[in-house]
Amino acid sequence: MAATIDQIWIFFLHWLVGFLPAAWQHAAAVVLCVAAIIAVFCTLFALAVLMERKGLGRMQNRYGPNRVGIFGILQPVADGIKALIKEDVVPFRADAVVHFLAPVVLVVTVFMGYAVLPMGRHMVLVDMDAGLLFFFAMGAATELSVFMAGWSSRNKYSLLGAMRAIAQMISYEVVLLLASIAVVMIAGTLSLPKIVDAQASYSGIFPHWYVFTPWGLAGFLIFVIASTAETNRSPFDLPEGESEIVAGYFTEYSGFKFALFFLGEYVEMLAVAGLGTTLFLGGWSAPLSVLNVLPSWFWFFLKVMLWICFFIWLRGTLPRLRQDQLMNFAWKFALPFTLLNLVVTALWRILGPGWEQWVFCTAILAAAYVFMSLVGFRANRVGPRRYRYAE
Amino acid sequence: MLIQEGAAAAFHPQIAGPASFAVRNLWLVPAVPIVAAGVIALLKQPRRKLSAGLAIGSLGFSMLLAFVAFAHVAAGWASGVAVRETVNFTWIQAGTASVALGWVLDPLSAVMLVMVTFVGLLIFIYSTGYMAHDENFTRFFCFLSLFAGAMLGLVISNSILLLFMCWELVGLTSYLLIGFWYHKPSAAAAAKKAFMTTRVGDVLFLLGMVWLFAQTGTLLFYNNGAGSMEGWALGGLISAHAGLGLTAAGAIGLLIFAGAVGKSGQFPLHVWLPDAMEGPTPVSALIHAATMVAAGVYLVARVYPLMQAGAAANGTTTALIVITWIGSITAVFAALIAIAQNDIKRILAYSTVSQLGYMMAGLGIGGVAVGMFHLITHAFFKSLLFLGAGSVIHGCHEEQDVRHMGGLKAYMPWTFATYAIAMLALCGFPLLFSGFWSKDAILESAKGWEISKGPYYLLVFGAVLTAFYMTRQVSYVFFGKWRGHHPAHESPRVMVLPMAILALFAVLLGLIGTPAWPWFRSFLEGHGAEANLSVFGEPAFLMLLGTSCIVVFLGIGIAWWLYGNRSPAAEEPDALEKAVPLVWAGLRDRLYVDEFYDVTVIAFYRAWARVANWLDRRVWGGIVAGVALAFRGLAHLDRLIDESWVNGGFDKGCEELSTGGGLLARMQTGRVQTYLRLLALAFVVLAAILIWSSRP
Amino acid sequence: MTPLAGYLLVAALLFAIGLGGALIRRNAILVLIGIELMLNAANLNLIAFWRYGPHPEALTGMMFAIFSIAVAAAEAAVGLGLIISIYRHAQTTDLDRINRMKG
Amino acid sequence: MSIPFFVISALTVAGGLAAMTLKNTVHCALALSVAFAGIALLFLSLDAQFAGFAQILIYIGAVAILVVFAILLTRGSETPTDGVHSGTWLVGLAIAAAVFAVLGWAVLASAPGLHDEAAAPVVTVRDIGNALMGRYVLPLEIVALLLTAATIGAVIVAMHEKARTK
Repeated sequence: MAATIDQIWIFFLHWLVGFLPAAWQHAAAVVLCVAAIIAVFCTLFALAVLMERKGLGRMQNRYGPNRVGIFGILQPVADGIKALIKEDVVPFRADAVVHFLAPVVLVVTVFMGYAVLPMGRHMVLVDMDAGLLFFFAMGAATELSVFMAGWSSRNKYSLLGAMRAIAQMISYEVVLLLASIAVVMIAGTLSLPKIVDAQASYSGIFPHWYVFTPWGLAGFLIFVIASTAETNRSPFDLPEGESEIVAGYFTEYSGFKFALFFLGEYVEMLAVAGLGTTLFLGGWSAPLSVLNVLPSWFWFFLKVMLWICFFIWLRGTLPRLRQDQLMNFAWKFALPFTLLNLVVTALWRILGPGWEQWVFCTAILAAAYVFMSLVGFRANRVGPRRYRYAE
Repeated sequence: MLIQEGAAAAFHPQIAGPASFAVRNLWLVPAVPIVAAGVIALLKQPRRKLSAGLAIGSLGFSMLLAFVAFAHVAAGWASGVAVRETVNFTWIQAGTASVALGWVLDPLSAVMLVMVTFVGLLIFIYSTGYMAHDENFTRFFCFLSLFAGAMLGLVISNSILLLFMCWELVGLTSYLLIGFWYHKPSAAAAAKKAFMTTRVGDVLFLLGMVWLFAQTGTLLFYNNGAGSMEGWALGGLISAHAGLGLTAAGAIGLLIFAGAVGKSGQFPLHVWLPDAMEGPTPVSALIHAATMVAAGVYLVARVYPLMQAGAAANGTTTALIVITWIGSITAVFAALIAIAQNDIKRILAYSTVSQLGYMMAGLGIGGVAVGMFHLITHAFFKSLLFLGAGSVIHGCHEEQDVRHMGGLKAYMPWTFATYAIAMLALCGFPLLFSGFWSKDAILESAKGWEISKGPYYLLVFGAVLTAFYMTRQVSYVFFGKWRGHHPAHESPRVMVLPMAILALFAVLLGLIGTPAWPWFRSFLEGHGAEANLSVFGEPAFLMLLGTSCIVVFLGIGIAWWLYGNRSPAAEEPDALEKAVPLVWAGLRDRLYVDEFYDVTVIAFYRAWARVANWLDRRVWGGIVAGVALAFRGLAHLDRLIDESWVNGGFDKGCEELSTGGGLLARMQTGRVQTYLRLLALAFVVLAAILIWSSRP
Repeated sequence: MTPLAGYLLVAALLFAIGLGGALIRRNAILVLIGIELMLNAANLNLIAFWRYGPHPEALTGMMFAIFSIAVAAAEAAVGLGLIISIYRHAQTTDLDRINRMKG
Repeated sequence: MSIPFFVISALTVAGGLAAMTLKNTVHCALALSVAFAGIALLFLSLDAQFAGFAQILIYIGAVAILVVFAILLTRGSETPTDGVHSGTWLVGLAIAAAVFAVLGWAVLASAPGLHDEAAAPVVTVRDIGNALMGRYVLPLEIVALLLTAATIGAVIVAMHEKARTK
C-alpha cells in the first residue's frame, strides 16, 4: 500500500497516457510532467507568498492578509487577478523588446532547472548524467535576465540594482557550486537522483544524509547562506533594497510582467531549496527509516517547505547587509572555506571509514573556522566607511 | 655482564604481522609538534597564551602517544616478545634505486620517546615562567615546538636519511635558539659557532651515510632482514675492506661516530657546547643537556650493530675502541675545565660534555644498555640542574657569575633542595641517586674491559673531578653569604613544579637499572629481568661500591675543604688558584682548545682566504685586464678599417633599408583590424592552395 | 542523422560571421565578441569531429573543446580587462581612433 | 538532415549575425548569448552533454556577463553618432566572405570522405572526470595556472591606473 502511494503519480501518469496512441505516448508524458511541475510549483509559489506574508505579519506583530477567503487563503488569487488586469506600463525611453523578454527568460530558465530535480522516488523529469551542471547552467542564465531587466528599464535604480544583483549572484554562485562539488566528490556522480540514492540508506534508523558528516555540515551551512544570497533574499536583498534603490531591477515593472518576476524569484527560491535538499538532506528519503511508510514525494516537499519557512524566518529576523560586507563574506570567508572543505572532503574519502576521518575532518574544519573568524573579524575594525567607486 | 644466554634465546624478534595501533600512528608523535610550530609561526606576538598552549598541548599529545607506544613495547617485553615494528615507505624512486623512509618502534626508540616528551613537556612548562617577560615569547615556543618535533622524528626514524634530516633540523633549531637573543653579539657568534662546528661532524656523517648506501643499497635500519643493520647487509660490510686495517663496517661506523662527536660535543669538537649557553636557560636544559646533545649517543646506539659488526674474540672492534677512548678523554678533559669556570651555566655545560663522554665510553665498553641508561638518568638530573641554574639566574636578576651569588639556600629553598638532589645524582652519590647506578654500570664495565685499563682510570678520575666541581659550584651558589646587590627571590610555582617532578625522577630512576634488578638492560636487549638481591652481597659489587664511595667522598671532601661556606669576595682569587696558579690559568682558559683552533684551523682558513683574495686581484684580475687591453687594441684597429672604407658602403645600405622600412611601416597602421584582415587574407590564400593541391 | 558536413558548414558560417564582425565593427568589445564567435565555431568543429571520429571514447576532441572553453574564458577576462584599461587611457573603445603605436 | 538541426543552426547563425550587425552594443551582447545558447544546443545534439552545459555555464553565465559589464563600464551602450562600422567595412566583408567560401569549399570537397554514421558514444561525466584527472591532468593543471594568471592579470590591468591616480 505504502509503495503504491509512493508511486501514485507515476501510475496516474501511465494511466492517463495509456489513452493515447503508442507513438504519442512519450511526448505526451513529457508534456504532462512539465505541466504538472509548472502547476505544482505555481501553487507552491502562491502558498509560499501567503506563508511569507502571514509569517512576517506575525513576526511584526500584525495580522497579515486576512480578508480574502478564510484566513486570507485566497489572497494570492486576488493578487494574480489584480496583476493580470493592471495596465502594463513600459517606460518611455525603455528598450521595449528586452524589457518584455527579461521576465520571460527568467521564468523559463528557472523552470528549466526543475527538469533534473528528483521530487520523489522515480519522480524526475530527465535523469541527466550531468544534472547538477545543468541546474547551475540554468541558474547562470538567470543572471542575464536580471541584467536585461535592469538595463532595458533606462532607470538608474534599475541598473544599479541589476549590477548589484549580478555581482552578488556571480560571487555566491561560485560558493554554491563549490559547496555542491563536495557532495559530488563523495557521491561520485553529477546525477541528482543518484546523489539521493547514495544518501537513502540507513544505519539503524538514522539516515546517511551528507549533512551528518563534518564536511557535509560545513558545506550545508555555506550552501544555505549562499543560496539565500543567490536568490536575493534577506539579509542579502541589497539588489532590491527599497530604502536605497526603490525596488532594484524591477523598479519599472508593473502588472503581469512584475508578477512574472515575482513568480520567477519565488520559483527560484523553491528550486534552490530543492537542490539543497537533494544534495545535503537526502532528497526524498525519510529522516528516519521507520518513517518510510510515508510517500517519498511528501518528504521532498516537506523539506522544501521547511526550507522556505527558514528563509521567511531569516527575512523577519536579520537586517540587511552592506555591499562591502556581502562581498567580503563571499570572497574572503566563504570561498576559502569551501575550498578547504573540498580538501577536507578529499581527505574524508582518502581516509576511508573509521574514526580517523571523523576526528581529522572535524578538527581541520573547526580549526579553520575559528582561525578564519578570528583573522577575519580582527581586520573588521569599526571605523568610518571607505567607499570605492566603480569608476 | 649479566647476559643470560638462555633467556635471550627464548625471545624471538617479532617483525612480521599487522602493524599495531602504536606503530601505525607513531608518525603523529613528531608531526603534531611540527604542525604546532607551523601554527605558532603564523600567530602574532601578543598571542602568548595561545602559542604556549599549543606548544604544550601538542607535546602533551605526543607524550600520551609515546606512553602508548612504550606500553605496547613493554607489554610485548612482558610477554616475551622483543618488539621491533617498522613502517617503511618509498620516498623517491629513481630507476631501480629507491630511497625509503620509515619509522621504527623498538625498546630503544620507545625509551627515548618517553624521555624526550616527558622532559620536554616539563621544560616547556618551566619556560612559560622563565620566558614570561620576553617579547618574543611566541617565537620561542615556535622554535621549541619545532625542535621537539625534529628530535622526536630523529628518535623514531628507521632510515638513516630521515635521521639525518631530523638531525640537521635539530641542528637548525639549536642554532635558532642559541641565537634567540640575537641582538647580543655573543649569542649570535655562539649560534654561528655551534652551527659551523657541528657541520664538521655532519659532513663526515653524510659521507658515512653515502658510503653505507653505496655498500648496502638501503638506507633503512630494519626492513624485515633487508635493512642495513640486519644480518645480510652487515655480513657484506664486514667482508669489504676499507684500508688501514678497517672493515667497511668499521670505517662507516667511525664516520657516523664523527657526526655524533660533533653533535654530542665530544673532544675535539666540544668547543661549541659551552658557548651555546648564550641561549635561554630552558633551551640549555632541553637541547644542550637532555636531548639534542644526547642525539649523538642515541645515533651510536642506533647503529650499534654496525659498530659491533665483525667483533674480535674480545668482543670489540676498532670503532668501539675509538669511541671508548674519545669518550674517556672527553670525560676527564671537560671535567678538568669545569673546575675553573665561574659562569654557573658554563660549569654545567662542561659537565654535560664530560657526562656525554661517559655515555660514549659506556657505549664503547659496555654496549647499548650501559650508555643509554646513563643517557636517560643524565637527561633528568642534568636538565634539572639547568632548570635550577635558570631559577637561580632568574632569582638573581640575570646574574650568572657564581662569585656574585652565595647563601641562596635561605632565599630559594625549593631551588636549593632540587638542585642538591640533582647535584648528588650527578656526583654519583652512592645508592640513593640514579646517577650512581648509571655511572657505576659504566665504571664496572670499564673495569672489566680487556683492551686496556686506561679508560677505567680516566673515568674514575673524572668522577672525582665531577664531585669536586659540583661541590665547588654548590658551595659558591647556595652556601656562605649573599654577595649580590639586590636580594634574590624564589622563582614562581610554574618553574618550581617541573623541577620538583624532575627531582623525583632523578632519585627514582636509578631503581630500574640496579644490578639487583637490571630491568632497563634486559628491556633494551630483549630478555627477561629477574630480581636478584643477592647481587648486593657479591664482592665485586661491594668493591665497586667502595671505590665509588671513596671517589665521591674524596671529590666532595676536597671541594668542601677548599670552598665550603667560605664565600670569598668576588675579586678574590680562587682557592685553587692560590695553590697552583699556572694550572688554574690553563683550566680557566679552557685548556686553550679555542685558541688552538684559532691558530690552526681558523688561521689556515684566513690565510687561504687571503691567498684566494690575492689570486683574485692579481692573477685572475690581471688576466682579465690583459684580455680587455688586447680587445681595446683590436677595437682601435677595427675603427681605422671602419672609418676608412666600411662606413661608406654601410651608409648606403642603411639608406636603402630605411626606405624599405618606411614602405613596410605603412602597413603598420596601428589598427588591429588591418592586421586581422591580412591574417584572414593569408589564410584564404593558404587554404586555397592546400585544397587545390590536394584535389584528387 | 545529420551528416558531419552540416555541422562543419554551420561552424564555417559562424566563423565567417565572427570574422566579418571582427573586421567590420569599430567597437573593440564587438571585435572581441567576434573572436569569441570564431572560437565557438572552432569548438563546434572539435565536438563534431569527436562525435563522428573513429575513437570517441578516447575523448580527445571533447577534451580539446573543454580546454578551449576554459582558455576562452581566460581570454575574455584578459581581453575585456585590456579594453577597460584602454578606455580609461583613451576615453574611447573605437578602434579607428586607437591607432597610435605608442602610449 | 533533421529539422531540429536546421532550427538550432538557424537560431545560432541568426544570433551570430545579429551580434555582429546590430547597432546597439548591449543588443549585440544579448544576441551573442543567443548564439552561445544555440551552440550549446548543437553540442547537445552531438551527444556532448557535459560540453553543452559547460558552454552555457561559462559562456552565458560568465563571458556574456563579462562582456555586458565591459560595455557598461566603457559607456559602449550609447550608440555612436558617426556609424558603427569601420571605414573599410566593404573590404572586411569581402574577406569574411572569401574565408567562408574557402572553408565551405574545403568542407564540400572533403564531404564524400567523411564518416556520416557513428553510433552515439556512451560517455559519462565520470569518464570525462577520469580523463581529466588521468591522461589530461597536465593540461588541466596548466589551464588552472593559466586561469589564475589571467584572473590576476585582468585585475591588475583593469586596476592599474586607478591605483596610480589615488
